[in-house]
Amino acid sequence: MTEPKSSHIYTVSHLTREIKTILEDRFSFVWITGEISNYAAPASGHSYFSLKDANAVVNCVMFKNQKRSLKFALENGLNIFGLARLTLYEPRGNYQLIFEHVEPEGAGALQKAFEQLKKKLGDEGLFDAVHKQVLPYLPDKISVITSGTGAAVRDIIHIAQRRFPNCCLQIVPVAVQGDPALNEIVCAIEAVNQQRSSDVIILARGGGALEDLAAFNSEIVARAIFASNIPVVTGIGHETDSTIADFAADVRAPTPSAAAELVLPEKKQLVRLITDLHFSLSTAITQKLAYFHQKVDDLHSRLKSPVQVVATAKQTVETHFLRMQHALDRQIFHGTEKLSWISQTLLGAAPQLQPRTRQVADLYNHLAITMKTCIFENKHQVRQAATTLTALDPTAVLKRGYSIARTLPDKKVILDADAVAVQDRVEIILSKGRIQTRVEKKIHGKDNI
Amino acid sequence: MAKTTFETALKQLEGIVKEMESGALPLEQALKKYETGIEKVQYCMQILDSTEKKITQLTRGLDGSLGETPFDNE
Amino acid sequence: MAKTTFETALKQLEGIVKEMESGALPLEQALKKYETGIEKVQYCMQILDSTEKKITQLTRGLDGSLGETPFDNE
Amino acid sequence: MAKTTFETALKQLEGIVKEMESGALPLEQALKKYETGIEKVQYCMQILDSTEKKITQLTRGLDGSLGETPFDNE
Amino acid sequence: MAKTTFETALKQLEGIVKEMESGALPLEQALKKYETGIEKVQYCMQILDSTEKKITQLTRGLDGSLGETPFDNE
Amino acid sequence: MAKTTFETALKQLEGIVKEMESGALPLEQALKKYETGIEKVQYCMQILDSTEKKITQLTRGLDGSLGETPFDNE
Amino acid sequence: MAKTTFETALKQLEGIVKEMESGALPLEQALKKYETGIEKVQYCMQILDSTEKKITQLTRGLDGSLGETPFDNE
Repeated sequence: MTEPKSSHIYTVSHLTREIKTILEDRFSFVWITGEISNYAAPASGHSYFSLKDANAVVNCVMFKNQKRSLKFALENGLNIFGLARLTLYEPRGNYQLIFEHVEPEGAGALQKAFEQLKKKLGDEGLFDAVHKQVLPYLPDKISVITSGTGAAVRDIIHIAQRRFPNCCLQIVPVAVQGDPALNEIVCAIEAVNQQRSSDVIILARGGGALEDLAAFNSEIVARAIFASNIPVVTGIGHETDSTIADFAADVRAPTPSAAAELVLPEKKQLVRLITDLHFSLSTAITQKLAYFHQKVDDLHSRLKSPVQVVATAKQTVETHFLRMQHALDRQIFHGTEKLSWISQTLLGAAPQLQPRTRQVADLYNHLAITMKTCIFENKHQVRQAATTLTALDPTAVLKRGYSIARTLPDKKVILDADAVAVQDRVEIILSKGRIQTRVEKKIHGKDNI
Repeated sequence: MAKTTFETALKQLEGIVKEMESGALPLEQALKKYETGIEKVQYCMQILDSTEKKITQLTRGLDGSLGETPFDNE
Repeated sequence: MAKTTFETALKQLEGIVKEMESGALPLEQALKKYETGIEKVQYCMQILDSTEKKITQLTRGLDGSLGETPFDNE
Repeated sequence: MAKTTFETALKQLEGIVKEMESGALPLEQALKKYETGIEKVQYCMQILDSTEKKITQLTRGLDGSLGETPFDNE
Repeated sequence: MAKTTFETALKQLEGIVKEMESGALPLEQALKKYETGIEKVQYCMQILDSTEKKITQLTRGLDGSLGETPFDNE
Repeated sequence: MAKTTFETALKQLEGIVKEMESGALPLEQALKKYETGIEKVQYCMQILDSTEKKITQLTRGLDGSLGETPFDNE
Repeated sequence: MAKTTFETALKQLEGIVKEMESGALPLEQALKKYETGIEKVQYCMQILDSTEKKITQLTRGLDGSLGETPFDNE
C-alpha cells in the first residue's frame, strides 16, 4: 500500500509547523546583539527591521506595545542588544525575532563595568548556548530563590498556584540587595543543588535601579548560576532590566511573574490537551469501528443468498418436467386416437355374414322348391294312372244291375251253370255289397235268358 | 329282395293301365290286373307320402337353424 | 381330414341345387340329394352361426378393453 | 424374444385392416384376420394403458419431491 | 465417482425434454426417456431442496450469532 | 497458523460478494461461496464486537481512574 | 526521574493520535495503538495529579544541614 510512504511525505504546512515547533522550543527567548538596517515603521506603529553582523542577517519586528518603554529611537546603523522571541512566520516561511526589550549598546560607567564583566564571562563561555540547560517540561518541585517578603515571592506563589494548583514550591529566602545578598544568593543556589529535590530554580527580584541589581550583576552569582546542575530561570527587575545573572541563567524571564509562568505549564491546559488527545483517540477508533461496521454491514447486505437462483432453477426443472409430461401425454393421445380409428375400421371390416346367410337361404329355397316339384309331379302321374285304372274297373257293370257270381271258396267266376253243382256255395258280387248263397237248381243251355 | 323303386312301380302301374285299356282281357284277368294296379297306386302313394314326411322332417330340423319357415305356405 | 370350408360347402350345395333343378333324377335319388343339400345348408348355417358368435365375442372383448366410450357411436 | 413394440403392432394392425377391407378373403381366413386384429388392438391398448399407469406412478412418486402445489393447475 | 452437478443434471434433463418433444421416439423409448427424465427431475429437486435448507440454516445461523437486533432492518 | 486479520477477512468477503454479484456461478459453487461469505461476515462481526468490547472496557477503566478515585486501581 | 517522562508520554500519545487519524492502520493494530494511547492518557493524568500541593521553606541548621519547614505565606 502507499500509506507507509505517504507518512514520510510532509505537506508544506506540516513541515513548516514542525520547524516552527523546533525553533520555538529551542529558542523561546534569546538575548541578541547586532546592527539595525532596513528599518521601517509603517502607520501601524510597529517597527520592522533587520539585525545584522558581519556574516548574517535576521528579520526582526518590535510591536507598538513593547516600543512604549524604549528610551531611545530605533534607527539604521544603531547597534543594539535586546531580548527577543524567535518565531517562524508561516505564511512566508520566514523566521524572525520579535523583540520584547531593546537597549542601545554602551551607556554609563556601571554600564561599562557591566559590559566588561559581561564580555569577560561571555568570553569564558558562561553564556554560551551549549551550556544552557533545558527546563523540565513539568517540574516536580521548584525552588524559588528570592526575598522572603515582597511582591516577587507573592507573585511567583500566586502565579504558580494559579497555573498548577498542586505544585510544590520551595522558597529559599535570601537578601536581594546589599552586601549579604551576594553570598546568600550563592549559598542558596548551592543549597538547592545540594538538596537535589527540585527540578528547577527561579532566581527572582523585583524591579529597581541598576545599583540595586548589583548582586545580580556580580561575577560570583553568575558563576554560581553557571555551576548549578539544576536549571536556573531568572526573573529580575522589570522587563527592561537585564543583568549578568540573566545572561548566565539557563532561561531569562523579564519579571518574576514571567519566570513562574515560564517554569510551570498551566495544568488546565495540559489536562485539556490530554483530554483532547484522549477524545481524538476515542474518536479515531470509534470512527474506524463505525466505518468497518458499516463496511461489513454493506457487504453482508450485498451477500445475497442464492435463494433466487434456487427458485429460478426450480421453476426451470418444473417446466422441463411439464414439457416432458406433455410430450408423452401427446404421444399417448395420438397413439390412442390412431388405435381407436384403426379399431373402428377393423370392426367395420369384420366378416359380413348376412349375404352369406341369404345365399344359403336362397339355395335352400331352391332345393326345397325343386324337391316339392318333384314330389308334386310324381303324385300327379300316379293319380292320373289311378284315375285311368279306376275308369277301367271291371266291376263297373255291376251298377247297371249286373252281378258276378263266384264259386266258394275258389272265387272262380261262374260263366257256365255246369261249373257248379247244387248246394255249392256261391258268392254274388253286387253293385253294392255281396251275397253268399247256395245253388238250388241248374238250368243248362246255351242261352241264359 | 331289392325293394321296388317308385319309378318301377309307376312303370308297372302304367303297363297295367295300358293292358286294361286294350280291353281284351277276360274279367278274371281284368280283375286281377285291376287289383294289382290298385296295389301299385297305393305303393306309389305310400312312397310319395313317406318321402314327403321325410322332407318335412328334414325341413323341420333345418327350420330351427334357419329361423324362417320356408315350407309354411304349403 | 381337413374340414370342409364354408365356401366349399356352399359350392357343393349349389351343385346339388343345379342337379336337382335339371329334373332328371329318380325320386329316391332326388331325396338323397335333397338330404345332402339340407346337410350342406345346415353345415353352412352352423359355420355362419359360430362365426357370428365368435365375432360378437371378440367385439365384446374389445369393447371391454377399450373402456366405456370409444366405440359407443358405432 | 423381443417384445413387439407399440408402433410395430399398430403397423401390423393396419396391414390386417387393409387386407380385410379388400374383401377377397374366405370366411374362415377373414375371421382369423379379425381375431388377430382384435388381439393387436388389445395389445396396443395394453401398452397404452400400462404406459399411462407407469406415468401416473412415476408422477406420483415425483409429486412428493416437487412439493404440494406446482402441478395443481394441470 | 464425482457427483453429477446440478447444471449437468439439468442439461441432461433438457436434452431428454427436447428429444421427447421432437416426437420421433417410439412409445416404449419415450417412456424410458420419461423415466430417466423423472429421475433427473427428482435429483435436481433434491439438490435444490437441500440447497434451500442449507441457505436457511446459514442465514438463521448468522442471525443467531449476530444477536437480536443489529440486523433487524436488513 | 496465523489468525486471519480483520482486513484479510474483509477483503475475502468483498471478493466473494463481487464474484456472486457477477452472477455466473454454478449452483453448488454459489452455495459454497455464500457459506464462506457468511463465515467471513461472522468472523468480521466477532472481531468488531470484541474490539468494541475491549474499547468499552478500556474507556470505562479510564473513566474510573479519571473520575472520583483517581489512583485506586493502580 | 518519573516526571521527565511526562513529556515523552505526551509526545507518544500525540504520535499515536496522529497515526490513528491518518486512518491507514489495520483494525488489530489500531486497537493495540488505542490501548497504548489510553495507557498514555492514564499515565499523563496520573502524573498531573501526583504532586502534593505544598510550599516549604529551605532552612539550614546550625550544623549546616538542610531542612524544610512550612512556608508562611503571609
